[in-house]
Amino acid sequence: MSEHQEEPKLMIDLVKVSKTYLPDIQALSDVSLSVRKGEIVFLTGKSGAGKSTLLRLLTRMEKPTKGVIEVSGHDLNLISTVKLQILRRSIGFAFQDFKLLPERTVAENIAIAMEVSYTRPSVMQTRIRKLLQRLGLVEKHNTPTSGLSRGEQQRVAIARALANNPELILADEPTGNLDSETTEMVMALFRQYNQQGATLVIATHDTSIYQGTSHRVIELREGRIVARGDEEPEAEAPAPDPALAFADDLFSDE
Amino acid sequence: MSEHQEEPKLMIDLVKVSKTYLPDIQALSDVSLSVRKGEIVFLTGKSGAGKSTLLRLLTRMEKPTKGVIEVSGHDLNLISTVKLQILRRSIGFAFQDFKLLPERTVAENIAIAMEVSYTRPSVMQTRIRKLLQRLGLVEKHNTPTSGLSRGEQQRVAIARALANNPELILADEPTGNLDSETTEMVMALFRQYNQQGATLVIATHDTSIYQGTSHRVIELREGRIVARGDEEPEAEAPAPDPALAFADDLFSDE
Amino acid sequence: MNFFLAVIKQTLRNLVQTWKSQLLTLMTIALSVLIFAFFYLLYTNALHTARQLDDDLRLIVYLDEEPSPAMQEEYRNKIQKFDRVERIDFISRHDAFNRFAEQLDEDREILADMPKDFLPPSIEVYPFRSLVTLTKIKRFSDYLLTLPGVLKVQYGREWVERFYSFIKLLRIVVILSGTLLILTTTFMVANTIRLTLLGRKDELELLRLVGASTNYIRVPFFLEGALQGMTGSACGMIALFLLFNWIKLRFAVSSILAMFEFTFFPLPVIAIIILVSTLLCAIGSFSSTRKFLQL
Amino acid sequence: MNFFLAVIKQTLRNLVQTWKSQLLTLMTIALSVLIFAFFYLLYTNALHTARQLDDDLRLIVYLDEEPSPAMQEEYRNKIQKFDRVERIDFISRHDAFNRFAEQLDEDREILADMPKDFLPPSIEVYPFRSLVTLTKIKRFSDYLLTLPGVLKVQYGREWVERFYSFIKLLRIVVILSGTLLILTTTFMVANTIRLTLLGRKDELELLRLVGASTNYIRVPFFLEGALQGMTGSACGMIALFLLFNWIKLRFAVSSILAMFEFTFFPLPVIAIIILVSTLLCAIGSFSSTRKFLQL
Ligand SMILES: Nc1ncnc2c1ncn2[C@@H]1O[C@H](COP(=O)(O)OP(=O)(O)OP(=O)(O)O)[C@@H](O)[C@H]1O
Ligand SMILES: Nc1ncnc2c1ncn2[C@@H]1O[C@H](COP(=O)(O)OP(=O)(O)OP(=O)(O)O)[C@@H](O)[C@H]1O
Ligand SMILES: [Mg+2]
Ligand SMILES: [Mg+2]
Repeated sequence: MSEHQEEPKLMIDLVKVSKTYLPDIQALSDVSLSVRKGEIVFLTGKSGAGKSTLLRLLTRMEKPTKGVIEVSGHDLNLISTVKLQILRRSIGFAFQDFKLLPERTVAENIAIAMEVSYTRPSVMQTRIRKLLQRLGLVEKHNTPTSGLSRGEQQRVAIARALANNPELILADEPTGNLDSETTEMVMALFRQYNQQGATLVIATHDTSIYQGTSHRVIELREGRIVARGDEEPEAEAPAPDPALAFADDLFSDE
Repeated sequence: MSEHQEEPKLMIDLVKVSKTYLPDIQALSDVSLSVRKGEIVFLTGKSGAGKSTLLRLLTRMEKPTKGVIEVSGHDLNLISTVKLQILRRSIGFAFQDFKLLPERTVAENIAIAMEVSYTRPSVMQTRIRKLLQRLGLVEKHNTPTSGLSRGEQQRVAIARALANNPELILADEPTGNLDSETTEMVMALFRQYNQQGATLVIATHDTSIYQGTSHRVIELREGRIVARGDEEPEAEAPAPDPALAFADDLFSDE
Repeated sequence: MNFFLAVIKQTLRNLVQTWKSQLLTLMTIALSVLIFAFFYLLYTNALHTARQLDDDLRLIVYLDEEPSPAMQEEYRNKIQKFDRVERIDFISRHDAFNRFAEQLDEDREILADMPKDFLPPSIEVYPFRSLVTLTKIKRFSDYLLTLPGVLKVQYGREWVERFYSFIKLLRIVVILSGTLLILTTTFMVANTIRLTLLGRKDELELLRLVGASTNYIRVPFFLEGALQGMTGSACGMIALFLLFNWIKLRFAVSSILAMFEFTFFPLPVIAIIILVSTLLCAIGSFSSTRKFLQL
Repeated sequence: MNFFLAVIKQTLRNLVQTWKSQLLTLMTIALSVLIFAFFYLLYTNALHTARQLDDDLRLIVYLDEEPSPAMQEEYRNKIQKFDRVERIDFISRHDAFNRFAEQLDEDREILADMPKDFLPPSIEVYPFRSLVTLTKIKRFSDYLLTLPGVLKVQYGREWVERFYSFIKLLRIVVILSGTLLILTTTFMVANTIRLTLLGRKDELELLRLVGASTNYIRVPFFLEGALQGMTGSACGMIALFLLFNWIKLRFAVSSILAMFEFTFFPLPVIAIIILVSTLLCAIGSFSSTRKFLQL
């Protein structure tokens, strides 16, 4: 991605994007949306409104029926396979259905995201341990993910999304199976990554996690954006966070 | 189940139940709990506290390491295979991981629960249609469940749990992927089944669904019960509910 | 009643919904049956052919003088005493001469000035044609030599041994390859069933959890297996029949093979093969669900 | 460097984690190779045996008088003109008489008062031993009859035809069953790979979603396939070798089969079989991932 002269200020740029599933399910209609680098954006909307579809379009898990999608300066309609693979390595996606490999251990599941960019094993081990600690899963390091509670699985999915220090974090309903205390743990982690420069798009129904924040909340209804939150002129640095005491050791890899 | 002379008043009776997963994960320790017929009980607790384990023990998806479990008058440690099968048909379980068959349509997934008790196809069709209507999924009748949003899948899982008019409904995090509006839809449905006599045990993190109700809320922490809510002397009839306007046609099968 | 309807519905749905793997499993079964039946057919026809070919298996007992009818009867009895034989022919000096002349064919004139009795009389013994005979034939020959008035016993020793060893080898080959094939195909079909079942693990688990009775879960697998076994083996047999006729047609012209009488399986054998495959598949499919039911 | 380490690690992990299906696939491959190689071995040995057995393929040309050496040369040239042959023997009257006497063995005294030249002289023609020869042998015989001084041409017509048709039949059978077997095993191995892959669909999809490069996903499958193909075919060959020696040992005593010289594959053939299986499995496994990569 270093071949871009002018570093784009937009992380995500959607222009009039529509997505129709066969035969005729209009999941998204004419959605236009820009997300700046370093921003946190919340996506809300009723079940079936199109949140997951929107996130899937951003990593080209699905192709739009109409419209242009740019992520980190790449037009996803034209991107080559190799570039797409490299782009995906810089995106951390916490899937709504987790997509964990049930027979592999927690550590192995998290490692997958780092292995594809040939991270050194020692670095991987450090990162995995730090992430598990921050998410309260230290004892589960060697448990196969089939032997975890649903909420624990969700946290492993989140850890995997964060493991590769991604520029863009897509989290689809990341706290659906978590109690409020654990939810706060996860959100603190997200904020920390955001402070280090990552852009976050979080699809959620949990009003508690965005109420009282200054971040944009975008509401979808039947595939259309009905509320765009505050169109902030510039990404604000979030308020300092108590969890940030851990910040340095999370990103130092030692 | 009609061979019991004295109809038991307790639907669920746990006596000092412990569950240890191999090698040494103590998921439940000495849990004792009784649930009367017709009651609604909420199970809460942090992620990994043992809520799902408790529910799984109630249908003998898992055997307790110690202790006695009685459901609807049957001791689950001693029950025969055939009786267990019959008992299970009278329990509706909305699993935390849904357990939908992705290639089958919504209607087929819901029908499975009724087919095992040889329900007439016409009755099945009526019930499926009514349930889908109440859950806002009418148009998805013939969609394979792999083509649904996560929240839609969750509602299909709930519909399947309710389809067979069960005496006991176990719902594990039934609203984790649902927005507040849809959550209210689901809760109204649950209350209606409860009014018709069903006993409900609902494991959840969503405080909004039990705050302000008079039902028992049992909190688990690391496998132990730390709060038992109000030990009501008698199951109270819940307050009349606006959703009950639909009540009759839901249970009439015509 | 309800049970049967439900089970049949379940079976049909499975067949429709997983038709791709069903088709592949079907082909696997059909090919296995085809291969097995092919070898079996080969074996039966080889045995048959062997019977046609071993006419040359006879012992010629040369005598020093022409036996009288009474003597002939005695020889006959003594020979039968050793072993039951198929036929005994007495060849007089005269017969021997005629036969020799016939062999010489157009050159028979060279015999014109020979005495008609220069060849010795003989007995031709045709033993029953079976592999057992071969192992005894040396002893038979020795026994015949001890009879009074016998000059010499001759048999196509080398030819008989060669031919029989050939047939025996063929039999070993057919039996060995048949065994190997049956093992392999059984293993492969079992593996296919296992892998197919793995793909339906979720469904089986769910059925258990919603309280389906054991038969409700297993009988469809039994029916499915039976159906697949039946269709598959029928397809296999039809393919073999077509192949068989193709070979016959293709080589009938070359007249060399026309002398062998190839026969296809009789109907009862076909029925038995199809029946056995049906049962095997049904039972295999049925019993492979067991471990999933213990989940 | 990193890539290779990662890929090898990935491959090893897959092998360890799915060792059960790996073992089953391995057995499938081993059995397939065993069966194929078994038939191939059979075929090569059958051809070999055929060469040993058809010594009796010769034409006897009866002449009206003893040919002079010059005549012999002429006969030789005329015969060679029709087809290259392996050997030509001239049998004089005297040789013929001696041979006949030898055939009669102990009864040779009956020939005592016969003139030593009552049998005609002949030429024995041994054609090259090949299946082609058989189709020509009638024409050859007709041609020989046209030569001057030839009384009659005789050859073991029936026996030759029978034997050849037998060998030809065997060849057809071996080729047909070999083809059938190769088809079946290929199909079954492919099906096994497909089903095994289906069980790892989730993993492949995840790898794609986290941005694994195409080679990172596919090369482990290639290596795995290659490893399986190699181990599987090696196991199959070893099994065949043991089987082969068992048969040899078991039947060496019966002396009937001892006359055939059975030989195992030479090393290069073994190497080629293993190499081809390795490549086939590697490519099969590799290319079967394609459709999963297009998800
Ligand atoms: N199959 C299993 N094998 C081993 N350990 C398990 C298994 N299932 C659950 N556990 C462990 O048992 C404990 C309780 O799990 P349980 O699923 O009951 O939690 P829970 O309260 O449902 O949590 P959540 O809210 O995250 O769903 C956890 O520590 C979990 O890791
Ligand atoms: N693979 C698919 N095939 C067909 N239709 C689909 C598919 N995935 C989603 N849909 C439909 O597209 C619409 C939007 O789905 P999406 O998953 O984006 O909703 P969502 O906002 O994520 O909902 P939830 O909160 O329930 O996860 C829904 O109507 C859904 O049924
Ligand atoms: Mg979604
Ligand atoms: Mg749980």
